[in-house]
Amino acid sequence: MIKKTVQSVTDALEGVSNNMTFMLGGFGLCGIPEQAISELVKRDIKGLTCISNNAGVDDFGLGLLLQNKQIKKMVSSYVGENDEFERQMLSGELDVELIPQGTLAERCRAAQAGFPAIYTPAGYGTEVAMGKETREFDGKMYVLEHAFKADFAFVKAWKGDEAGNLIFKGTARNFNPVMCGAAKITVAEVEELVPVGELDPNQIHVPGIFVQRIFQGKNYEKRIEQRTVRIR
Amino acid sequence: MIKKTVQSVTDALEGVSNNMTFMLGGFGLCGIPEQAISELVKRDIKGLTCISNNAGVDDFGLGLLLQNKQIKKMVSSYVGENDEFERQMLSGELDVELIPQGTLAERCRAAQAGFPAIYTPAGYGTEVAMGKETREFDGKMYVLEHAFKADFAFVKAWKGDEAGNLIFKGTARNFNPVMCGAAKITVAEVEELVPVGELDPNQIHVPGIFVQRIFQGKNYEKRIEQRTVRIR
Amino acid sequence: MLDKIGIAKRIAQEVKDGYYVNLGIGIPTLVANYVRADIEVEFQSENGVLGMGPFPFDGEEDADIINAGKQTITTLAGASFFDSATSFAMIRGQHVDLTILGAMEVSEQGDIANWKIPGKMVKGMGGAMDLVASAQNIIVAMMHTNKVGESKLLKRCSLPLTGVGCVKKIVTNLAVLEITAHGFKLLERAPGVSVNEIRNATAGQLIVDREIPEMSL
Amino acid sequence: MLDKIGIAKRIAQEVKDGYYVNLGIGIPTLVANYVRADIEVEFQSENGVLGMGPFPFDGEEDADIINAGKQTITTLAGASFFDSATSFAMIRGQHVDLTILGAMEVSEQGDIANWKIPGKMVKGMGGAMDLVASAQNIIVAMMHTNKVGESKLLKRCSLPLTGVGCVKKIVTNLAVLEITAHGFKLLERAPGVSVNEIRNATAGQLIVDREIPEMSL
Repeated sequence: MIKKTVQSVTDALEGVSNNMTFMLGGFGLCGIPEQAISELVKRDIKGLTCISNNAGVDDFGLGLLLQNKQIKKMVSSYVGENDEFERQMLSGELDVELIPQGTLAERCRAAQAGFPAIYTPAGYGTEVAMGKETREFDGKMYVLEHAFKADFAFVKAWKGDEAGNLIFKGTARNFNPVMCGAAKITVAEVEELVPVGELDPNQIHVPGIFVQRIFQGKNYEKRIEQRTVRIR
Repeated sequence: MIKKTVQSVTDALEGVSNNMTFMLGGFGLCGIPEQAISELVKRDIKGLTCISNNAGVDDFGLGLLLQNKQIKKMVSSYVGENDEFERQMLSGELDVELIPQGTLAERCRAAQAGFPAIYTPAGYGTEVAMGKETREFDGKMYVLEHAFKADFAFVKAWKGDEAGNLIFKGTARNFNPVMCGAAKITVAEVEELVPVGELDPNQIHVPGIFVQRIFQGKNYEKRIEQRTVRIR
Repeated sequence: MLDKIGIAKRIAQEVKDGYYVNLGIGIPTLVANYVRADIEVEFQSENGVLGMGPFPFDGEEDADIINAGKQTITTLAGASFFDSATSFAMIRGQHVDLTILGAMEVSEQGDIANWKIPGKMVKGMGGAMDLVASAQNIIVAMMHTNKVGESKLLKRCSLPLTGVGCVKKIVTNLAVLEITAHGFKLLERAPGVSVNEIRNATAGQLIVDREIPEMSL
Repeated sequence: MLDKIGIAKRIAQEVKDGYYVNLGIGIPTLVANYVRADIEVEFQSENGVLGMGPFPFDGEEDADIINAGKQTITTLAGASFFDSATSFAMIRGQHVDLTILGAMEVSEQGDIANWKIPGKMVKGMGGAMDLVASAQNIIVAMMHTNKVGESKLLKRCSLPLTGVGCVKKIVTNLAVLEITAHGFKLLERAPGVSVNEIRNATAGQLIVDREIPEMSL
């Protein structure tokens, strides 16, 4: 069994450098690679392109990298919860590519699964399709979208084992599985790292072959963005 | 919760008729929809097109439909274990389209996920690509392959619930998940049908939205094709 | 004239037994509260859950279980969680039966704009472009006019589009309308609202080809 | 001259620590038995398992746990099961490091034919076309000549191709060869086999540009 364990987030981020392209899992603040983001802030590398469905909030998630002006370009589907983001975008400091959420997911999966491009109906007839090839199949129009190319994918799972197998919890799964294996190096951080043999092989969400490094994260904040409750 | 349960294989196959196209899960004899196949034999409908990785053996699986001359065309990746198949193919009684296994899987997934076509490197430069569109991306050649269109998908799972959620066991998973939702109607047979709420929502392999009918199968034979053991 | 709850109640009538439904943020979210109790419906949220239930009780929130609006939620028996690719397979593959979403503008061709006001609001399209490009059954929930009284039902959308020719039905505070080859066909009036009021509030082509009944809520 | 086990032993030397390996049916399957015990390797089978172990003990076979050759297998700690789309994502996405498979013919350009003899044997390509089209590292395991003594290392393949320009290395009962821009480059001789014997058994261009060592097994 091929071991993927590294001892710390420091080891896990070996090789990250300026001007790289990263994929980061998570939807809103749910299921984001908190520890990898903290370490990126600490290293202060700049000029990053980040592929992530959202851009965090001002003081958490990718918002921390934005505050620190480490990000050159964001590729996202929804960035509505971050004032600093909006400021940098409107002032032109930050390059932003907004793409449909399903297209974002599938461009990751294409990279993971060795597909060069996909045809999706999303965005046809809108500015998202401008300059892109379009094509009709069975009377419906589709846009050709290309697989992402990234240097690192940072994902966060609930449980993982030393072979790199991952299991997610609830909607914290989201983009994490499709980003695994979609970059040159996939780094997984987990709430609980277990020895091989403890996870049911039938219930692995991401087989370890898609993961190059895995480490046990510490002190997860798991912040809730919209705490919404009903009265008892 | 939307209930998908039907009481018997008879109810489950309501609407099947001559000249339809079916998808059938399974790899070899592992994870095949035994009960649906038996019922199709009983109904004696003819002129079928069957999309299935293999064609069974002479006296089990799809071989039973072949013996009965119900199949007009097979779309498969490997058919080496069936003498009657070879006889019908070489005599021209049976139309056969052989396609790469990964292409078969992905043409199913394309149908499930609303993609009209995919670009795969498999088969480029071979007779599989003859008459098909090819294209270069990043210096590598790909073949355009189209999503399947099928009337029914018959799949077999280990456990399922009344909402149509499915869980598979071992390598009996294979093509079953990618065929769910890839035809107009997906019929799932399960070894164990449980009430909703018994399956962990985190551990569902196929969400019920991809399944139209589910039923409890009986007396599974689960024949082993190549019993291979080592000495103690 | 309807308020937001009224719009949600009217749309809830469009939800049929056995439907898988995706609800957008805003008025659409309210629809879940008014679906008939005697039918079975499952709500899908594109961040990766099928079988959403009500909000959790105070103290029972789970940071790992949210909807597409980032709100804490619960799930019902029979629910499932899945990744984003699978979620959009459900949407793009037309397994979701009904999509209900808000809009800033709708055109008489069924075009919809709801994601961007150039130079002003650029939050992104989220899953909306995938939803409108794929759904066979899209209902728009919105106010008939904007804050300064201008019609949101137009000949052509002025804002960047989310999708083209995709909207089937619109429920506003004033009316229920269907998109046809010839324009907005008026189906129902909100209680106490006249056809003339609707006509005045509709900038696109309005088709009134019969006696228009008042909606029953 | 090597037997099948010898070929498997020599190929096992190509398996490096940390490799994910896909083994075809026949000689390739034997390779697993001869991989060094001090390195970590995982075997993938395209029907949906990673982390294959040895065959089960008699009485412990499970009809639901087989390899791509339809043989009953076991799994090791750290194994995982997955569907066919995920399996070929591993293969097409080049996550599998090494593919070892048999062949009926290989050309000096690295083309391979192993799935069909027109009018005679039509079993199908299974996963072989996906494997050869995607793998960056393909080793062919085969006998140097066929049953009637004809070379299987040709200028051009005569049988329908499985893939073009994809084979990197060939291990036969006679030799280890590498595909280069100019033909089959001879790297090693099997014990007791001369360069001349190899030359006589090779129909395609054979390159011998140095002293050829005997392989050490």
